[in-house]
Amino acid sequence: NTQTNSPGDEPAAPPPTKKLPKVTIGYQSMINPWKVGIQSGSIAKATGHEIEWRKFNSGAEVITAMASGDVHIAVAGSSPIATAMSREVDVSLFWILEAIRDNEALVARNGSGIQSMADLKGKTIGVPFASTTHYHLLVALEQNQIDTKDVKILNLQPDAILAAWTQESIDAAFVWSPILNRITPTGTVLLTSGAIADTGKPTFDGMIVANAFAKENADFMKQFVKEVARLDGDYRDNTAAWNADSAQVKAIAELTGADPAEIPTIMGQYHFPDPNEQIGEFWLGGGAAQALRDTAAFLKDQKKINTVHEDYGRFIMTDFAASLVDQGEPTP
Amino acid sequence: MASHEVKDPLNRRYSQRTTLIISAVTTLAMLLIWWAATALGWVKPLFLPSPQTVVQRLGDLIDTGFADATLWQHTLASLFRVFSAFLLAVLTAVPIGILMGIHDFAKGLLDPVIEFYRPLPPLAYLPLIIIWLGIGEVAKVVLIYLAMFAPICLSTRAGVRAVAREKVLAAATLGASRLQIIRHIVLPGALPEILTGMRVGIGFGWTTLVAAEMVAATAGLGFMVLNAKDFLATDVVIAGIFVIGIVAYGFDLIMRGLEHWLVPWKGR
Amino acid sequence: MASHEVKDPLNRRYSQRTTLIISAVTTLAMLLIWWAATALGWVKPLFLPSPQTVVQRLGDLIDTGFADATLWQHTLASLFRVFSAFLLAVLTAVPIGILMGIHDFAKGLLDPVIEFYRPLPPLAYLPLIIIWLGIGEVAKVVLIYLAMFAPICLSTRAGVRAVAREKVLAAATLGASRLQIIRHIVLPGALPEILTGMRVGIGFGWTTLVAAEMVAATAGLGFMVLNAKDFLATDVVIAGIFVIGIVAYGFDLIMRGLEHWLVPWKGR
Amino acid sequence: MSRIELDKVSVVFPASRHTEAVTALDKVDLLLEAETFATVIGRSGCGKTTLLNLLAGFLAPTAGKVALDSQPIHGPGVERGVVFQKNALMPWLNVADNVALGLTFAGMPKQQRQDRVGTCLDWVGLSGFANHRVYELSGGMQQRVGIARALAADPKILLMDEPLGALDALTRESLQELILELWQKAGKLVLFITHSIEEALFLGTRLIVMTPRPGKIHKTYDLSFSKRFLAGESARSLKADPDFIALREEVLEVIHPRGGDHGEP
Amino acid sequence: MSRIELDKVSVVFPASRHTEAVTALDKVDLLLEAETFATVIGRSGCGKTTLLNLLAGFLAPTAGKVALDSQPIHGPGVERGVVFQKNALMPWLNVADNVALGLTFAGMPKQQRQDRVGTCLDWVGLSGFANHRVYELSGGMQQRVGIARALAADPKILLMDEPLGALDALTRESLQELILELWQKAGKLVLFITHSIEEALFLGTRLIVMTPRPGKIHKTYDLSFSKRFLAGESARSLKADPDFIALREEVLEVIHPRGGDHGEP
Ligand SMILES: Nc1ncnc2c1ncn2[C@@H]1O[C@H](COP(=O)(O)OP(=O)(O)OP(=O)(O)O)[C@@H](O)[C@H]1O
Ligand SMILES: Nc1ncnc2c1ncn2[C@@H]1O[C@H](COP(=O)(O)OP(=O)(O)OP(=O)(O)O)[C@@H](O)[C@H]1O
Ligand SMILES: [Mg+2]
Ligand SMILES: [Mg+2]
Repeated sequence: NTQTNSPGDEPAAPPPTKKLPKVTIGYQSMINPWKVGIQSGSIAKATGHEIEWRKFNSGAEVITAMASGDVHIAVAGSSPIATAMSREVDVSLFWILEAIRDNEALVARNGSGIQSMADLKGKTIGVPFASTTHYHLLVALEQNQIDTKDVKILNLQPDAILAAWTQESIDAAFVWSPILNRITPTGTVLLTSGAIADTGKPTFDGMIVANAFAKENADFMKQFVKEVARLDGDYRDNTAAWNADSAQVKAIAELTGADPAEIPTIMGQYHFPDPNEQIGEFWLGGGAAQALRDTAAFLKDQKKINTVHEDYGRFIMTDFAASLVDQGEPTP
Repeated sequence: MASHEVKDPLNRRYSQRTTLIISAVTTLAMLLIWWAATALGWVKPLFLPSPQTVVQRLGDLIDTGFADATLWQHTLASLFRVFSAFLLAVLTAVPIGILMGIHDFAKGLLDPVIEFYRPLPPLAYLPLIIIWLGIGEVAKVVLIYLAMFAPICLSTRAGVRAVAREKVLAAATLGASRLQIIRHIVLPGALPEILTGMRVGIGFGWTTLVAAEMVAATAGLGFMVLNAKDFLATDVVIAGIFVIGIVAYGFDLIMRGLEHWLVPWKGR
Repeated sequence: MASHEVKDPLNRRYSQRTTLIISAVTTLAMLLIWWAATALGWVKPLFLPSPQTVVQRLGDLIDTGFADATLWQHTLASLFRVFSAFLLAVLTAVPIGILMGIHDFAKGLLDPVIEFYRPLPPLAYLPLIIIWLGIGEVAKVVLIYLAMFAPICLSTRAGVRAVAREKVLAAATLGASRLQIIRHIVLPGALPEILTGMRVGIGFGWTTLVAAEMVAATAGLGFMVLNAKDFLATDVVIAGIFVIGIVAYGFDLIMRGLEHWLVPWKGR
Repeated sequence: MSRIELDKVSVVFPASRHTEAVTALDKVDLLLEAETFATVIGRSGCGKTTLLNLLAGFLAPTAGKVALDSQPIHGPGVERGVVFQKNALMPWLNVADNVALGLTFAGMPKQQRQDRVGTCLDWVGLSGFANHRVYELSGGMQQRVGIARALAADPKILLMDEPLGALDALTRESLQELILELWQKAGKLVLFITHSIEEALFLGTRLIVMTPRPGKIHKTYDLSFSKRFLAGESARSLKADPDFIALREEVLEVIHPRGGDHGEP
Repeated sequence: MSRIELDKVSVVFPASRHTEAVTALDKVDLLLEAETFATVIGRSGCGKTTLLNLLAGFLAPTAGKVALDSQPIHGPGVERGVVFQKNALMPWLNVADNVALGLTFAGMPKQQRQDRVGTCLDWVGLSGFANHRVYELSGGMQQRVGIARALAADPKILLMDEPLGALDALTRESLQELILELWQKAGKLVLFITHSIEEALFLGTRLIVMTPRPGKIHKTYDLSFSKRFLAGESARSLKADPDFIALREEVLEVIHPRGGDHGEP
């Protein structure tokens, strides 16, 4: 009988069919509903397993750790996921955590003299390398016929972007919330990821799982997805209740270090697909594979990776998301 | 050199106590400047929080902690890593160093390996270590271990080479076997340099700690500082640096004391 | 110790040439194992790419580069940083070290500062440096500079203290002024240890390079390795490590040559 | 027993990158019987240490035979004790443990070991210093510890390479007398290298004078000053003896001829 | 000129954490006139070096007055040259530059400097070694460089602290003779510390015998052996002279009494 290590939990709900070693799940500090499940222990409780949560600072770290085999399930942006798959890391995408829309944007600093994309030439732009915003920045530059050699792109993690922005050592930045929200008051949004996504180059944050683990622990995976979907659903249905004073937002704030007051706004910028959307054409049903392939092709152009696979569909597992739909859950 | 104190036309020597007092005064003066700089608003708190804030933060860190662990837990996690690595390093580097000092064959065999990896930045091979060994304690300890291994091993080798040939020959004429020579002559003879190597090694270990705790740690002083940096919590960063500095300095003192105690003949 | 070669009951010494040959053979053997491990599929290319891939990658890096700069540009950027820091460090640490060696007052003044920051991991204070100095070259050079300063300064101090009192007294009886003693006796007398400090310092500099290039670099060997790691380009990581290793080793050789040339009396 | 025989022994150090080949010993014949006190003198580089290294087993001859009691010498052995000029005491052991070293290696039981060490320390006049750290002793006392250590292992032969070279004149004289007394007591075969002609004359029953390039034994003398000293004559009067002074002149003339250079390259 | 006067000079080293206070010199009176060759002897710790340090200006007396030509001594000065036992040559300079050191400090022009260095190297018999590295020389040659360096600055007084203590017997004798010849040539006031009674007797015109705890001058002797040597007598016969041997006995008795311990703590 496996005990969970989450605070205040009861004996595991559905008894596991097979004794499972501790499951290691990696997360990042993006702001989304399932963080509540981490913090409150509801995910551990729902799956009935001891879960070791590991926080990573970037998608690149996540995929390195996945490659080593120490992490079973993790969250990463579409760009690092495409890299991992192209590099034959044995993982599959099984859940779209959020479609990236307005919560990632390219912002020009007031006083930098940048009014439009064309003004970026000769300017310094900060972006966390190997992230979804890095990918989108390069796409945006290409779409605006700006050579990467004509701009200075600096590898800055979000916290360094804020510091550099304050010191006026960068002219623009392509970054996500909460840092995005901190810099927009003193800048102009040139482009959001949503706008780029609409040109057919969407980015998203997804959950990936080690294939061997997924095969051997299908039950766990189903319970896990179910709980994540439940939390997403709760947010969608009761958005107003997830206000700054709510227990949920406090839990998220505690885990990510974000200011509770900002959290409702930031979450509002995301779109969290429901199970039907998950398996639909636009995401796991086909769109995600296409987006990953596009991303990979782009990275190969940039000489960051060597190979682009013909079909990224083989790296996508729809079963777990589909299991929710089959049971008619959870869309009311 | 004799310790005879003669009037030196160059050096102006003070007593050890005077030097200590000067040091204490300097330290106080620096704290004062820091306090003034923040109290008078010369620098923004984001850049440099006031000493009071840092001290208060330290109190908080001890009571309630940061990033899900108290200061004590962070320190313990780091101590555990540095120590396991140190133990492993001593247990492997000393015998290998002795072998390299004795056998030119072992030297030829291992020199290229050690000389090549020694100057490499741990951060450069950290990605490889993570891919190979994962994100658990093993990878962290190995990274610190590697940083410690080279100095301990090379000092041991140098120490063995520095053992006066007369000592070894004397033991041989007194009927010592090869093993007895190693056990009774080479090991104690090289001890001063082995201890120096251990001291340098433990210093390297602390320097590598933050790198080791950069990826997927859940506690540790380095993790705490990095985590604080992500949230621009400069006060925690500074408090963390102080704690690391004090612990590292404490170790250095312990190692020096150990030297003093174990090899009182050093330099005589 | 005399160089008289007598039958030693312990050491089995080979000629220097034999040792070199053993080293060469070891190196070859390691390459062979590496090749075999990858060719026979014992390890996945993601974990350890084959030697051929790495060599090919090196070729690519030289021709077309990685992360918008050729290998040559990356190397140059890193060399520039390490060198500027080195120059700065030598120009400041040597005079300060001499002062600390001569004046107990200077020693008392600076000792607490140096002793406190010396054991700190550069990665720990990197966030502060960035907050204070921004993300430009200055911050990078300062980080490397700080890593170099302590060893050069402390070696210089030790070197000054080790200058035989007889030499200083002799100069005084020959009518030397304080400045002449420093210029003609103390500086050359401490030179062997200053050079050792410089060698250690440059080693520390290379070790700190990757940390310095972690934030906001657009070129540099450390940047290249970090960037490659982000895309799981293990071949570039390994190629980068090789280049860093070779450059660092090259520097060590140059510094040793310099020692040999400038202080031929060392150890006599 | 204990008889050393050198039969046409040569030692040639091969040329290296920086040095030419050196013939340190050239077809040297020598025969030393038990109870001899042989002193060896000769200018720097004439092969004295090389000779001692051969006997100690630290060095193998390039040609010729080195034998102890008709058995060829291969490597060091407990029957040949060596007293070095310096650096040969172990600073991590106290005086008693240093002296006991050979006994420890041989696995002698503790009680027996302590007795033997006590006796040996008595001989060299250091009974009260058993628990002292060796680096706290003066140079002369350190040399006495070295001698006691060699004696403790009870070797048949005692080889000493300038054992008193680093001591000041006064300490040196007192140790010379001590060594003679110990030699008389134990009756060992001693080979004693020195740079001081006076010392060589005063101590030896057999004086071996060597010359360099190539290293050769120039001449040997049979002496009786040490026996006269042990018989009761004072060291001071012996050294003022006309025979002593005449021999001193003669040997000096050989190793440091008038008008030649002064022993320096 | 050049007259050294010590008037009730005491030197007390205060107690430290590990040591008690030491009275290194206790109310010492001494008067040395120009052209004197003063040799100082006494067992270890009797204050010889302390005496020299006072004269060199390396040390100030705790009580009493130290004067050169009636002027109190404050610190080192070029009129008082010092020859150390070792470690005092600069390995980064060649032989000529070492000898020229004092002249360089004084800012003497190059040509003049070279001439003077040539002369001094000539005196000590090292003309051919001007461009050698000092660490390539033998110990004896290094001491000659040290002497040449001190002479080059043309001091009125030459202070030497066991300058020959680290040399082997043969080299030592040749340097003793050299020093005497130089003394005769230059006519300086020399203070020469040694551990060897023979050396002290042979070299000095004035022998100062010191005793320790507290450091005192026990007795001084006026000697003439060095003058006889310079007048043509051989060193060997002088050292065999009954006067020489008798004095040797007498001094030995003072600093190393029969039946006492052997000069060791
Ligand atoms: N700086 C010092 N501090 C304390 N004691 C000292 C100092 N210098 C010398 N002494 C003590 O003063 C006494 C005289 O010392 P000094 O060096 O003059 O003796 P010395 O006659 O030159 O001996 P040696 O023959 O060993 O050179 C000794 O007991 C010594 O320990
Ligand atoms: N290992 C060696 N390799 C080369 N030459 C050597 C070696 N050992 C000794 N020699 C040379 O052999 C000669 C004799 O050396 P040895 O040490 O026996 O002289 P020594 O008489 O003991 O001199 P000293 O009085 O200086 O101790 C010297 O010319 C020396 O340089
Ligand atoms: Mg020898
Ligand atoms: Mg002295």
